[in-house]
Amino acid sequence: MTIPLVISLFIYTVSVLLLTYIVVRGPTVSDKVLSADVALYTSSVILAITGIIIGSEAMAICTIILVLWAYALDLYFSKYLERGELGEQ
Amino acid sequence: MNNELLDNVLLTYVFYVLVATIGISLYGVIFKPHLTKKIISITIFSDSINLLAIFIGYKLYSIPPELKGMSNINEVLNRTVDPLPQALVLTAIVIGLAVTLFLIFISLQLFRLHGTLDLRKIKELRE
Amino acid sequence: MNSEYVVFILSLLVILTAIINLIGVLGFYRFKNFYLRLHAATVSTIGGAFYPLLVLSIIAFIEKEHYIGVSLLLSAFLILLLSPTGTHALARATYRKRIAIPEPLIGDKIKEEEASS
Amino acid sequence: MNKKLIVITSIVVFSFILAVYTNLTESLGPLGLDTRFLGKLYVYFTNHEDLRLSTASLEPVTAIVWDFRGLDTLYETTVFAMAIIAIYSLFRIDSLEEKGSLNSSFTIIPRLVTKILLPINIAIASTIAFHGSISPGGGFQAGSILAVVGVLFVVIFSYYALNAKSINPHRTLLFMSLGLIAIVVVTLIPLAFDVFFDNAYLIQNQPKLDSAFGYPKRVGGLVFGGSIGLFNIFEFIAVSFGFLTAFALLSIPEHVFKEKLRGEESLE
Repeated sequence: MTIPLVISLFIYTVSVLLLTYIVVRGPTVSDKVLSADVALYTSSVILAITGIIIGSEAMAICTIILVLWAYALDLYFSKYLERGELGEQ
Repeated sequence: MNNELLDNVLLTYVFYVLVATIGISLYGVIFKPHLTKKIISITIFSDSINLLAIFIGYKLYSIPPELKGMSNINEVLNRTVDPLPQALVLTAIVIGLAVTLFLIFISLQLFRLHGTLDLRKIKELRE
Repeated sequence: MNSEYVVFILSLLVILTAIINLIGVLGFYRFKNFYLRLHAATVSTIGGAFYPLLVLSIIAFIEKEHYIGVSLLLSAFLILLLSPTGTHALARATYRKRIAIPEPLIGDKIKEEEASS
Repeated sequence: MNKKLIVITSIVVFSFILAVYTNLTESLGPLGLDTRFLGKLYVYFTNHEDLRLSTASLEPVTAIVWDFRGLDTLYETTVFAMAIIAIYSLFRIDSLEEKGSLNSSFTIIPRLVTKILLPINIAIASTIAFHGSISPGGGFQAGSILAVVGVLFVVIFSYYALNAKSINPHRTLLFMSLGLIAIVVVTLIPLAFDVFFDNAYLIQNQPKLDSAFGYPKRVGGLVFGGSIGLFNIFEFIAVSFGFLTAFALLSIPEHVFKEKLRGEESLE
């Protein structure tokens, strides 16, 4: 069970590194936010695989937190683009 | 190179990379003129320090300090990591968060007062 | 049936989803503009993050770690719910601020709505 | 060649050479080979078979934070509360009540999904808070999850909508203080028992052999964790309302502050 999970852990790490390059460079600012979003979802999968391998419950909870904050990042950025401020209508 | 020596080299490599990260973030805190970049550097600095503290408690081929899945307590005691640095870091993360929050609000107020966060321009404005 | 073989086959499926995720990430480099990259992001999140979390939660249930299994199932459900919504809001804001130009444009519903209202 | 790339590459290569060198000459000592005695002691007493000697929590990190180091997280949460109070005094405004409509710039999809998400989010946060006695940092994690609710509500609707639900920084600061006071009260109840009965210890879950009073370690076969369970629940309340205060202050519209700052300048 462990060996295929470790292999998939490596593949996921490679894709997070590739996404980090887009986050730094990305042509437009929307691309940066989109790739940061995908990187957060992917790293939640990395946390889940690590939690399964070492049997830790705290890591499984952290996946939920990462997903929620990725969604908050999306909404915050699109509100900032449209209105220029957080609290306005 | 046998397996244990390779693991030790990788562990020590992480240690030196952390030291280098701390140096780079200190450079950012001191020399970058923009306040937001200073705050980002402080965040990276505190996170690297926390990781270094976790790293001190780490032991090669170890398990989390729980009884779950183990037969008796002696097996856990032989293979566990040190739980004390983890508890200290749990405290340090929250205090770092409080400091970051306070710095962000102060810089927001400064932005509303002066219209910029560049320290060189703020210095010109004050004169 | 022995449960170890089931877990092994399920963890092979996780490798498959990891490859799907990598293909989606390569799409970020290959596609030309933002609206086309949304497709790559969908491949990466649904194929590369929703399905492995589902498979991993099944593995956790087989190994009788119920707390991990429930929390992974919950986060898989949240990804299924939240990822398309966030991408929708992001794409709409990007279009209305004209940050990226939609290159192969067939129809434009947003412009029609704004013209009618 | 790019100058930054050269610097980063040289740092990576140099630290790798340094790592190989220190391991071949063994000049850094035995790194990562042994656990300290104090750490082993903590793990031993956390998992002790005798219930009077073990801590109530099954997790050593939680036991250290709340018991062995003497209410460490209370002081840490107090530092967080001090930061929130400092922000509150920095952003002081007399009348924060501004009525507004529930209009939103978003389409129906994010509004509906966020409305579905809010009860799920509160359920997740309270689950983690009640589970906090056997997972490290339970109360703080739960508070930071519940803070997402505040952010999403402000972003989807507006600050005025938050006011229409009668949530403003004055009230959230009050609830944060109540949470902190509740932690102190939970600590002081055994001391009050000590006045009337024998030998009640101030921090209940530390190793103790003879005491007349203690919080229950197990409720109906489930691990409750003595005072740690109560502490985590009240810390959850304090941290989540602290975050809500910060986000509510952050989302006050900018023109309010601009008018206020300009008014002060004209007075001087």
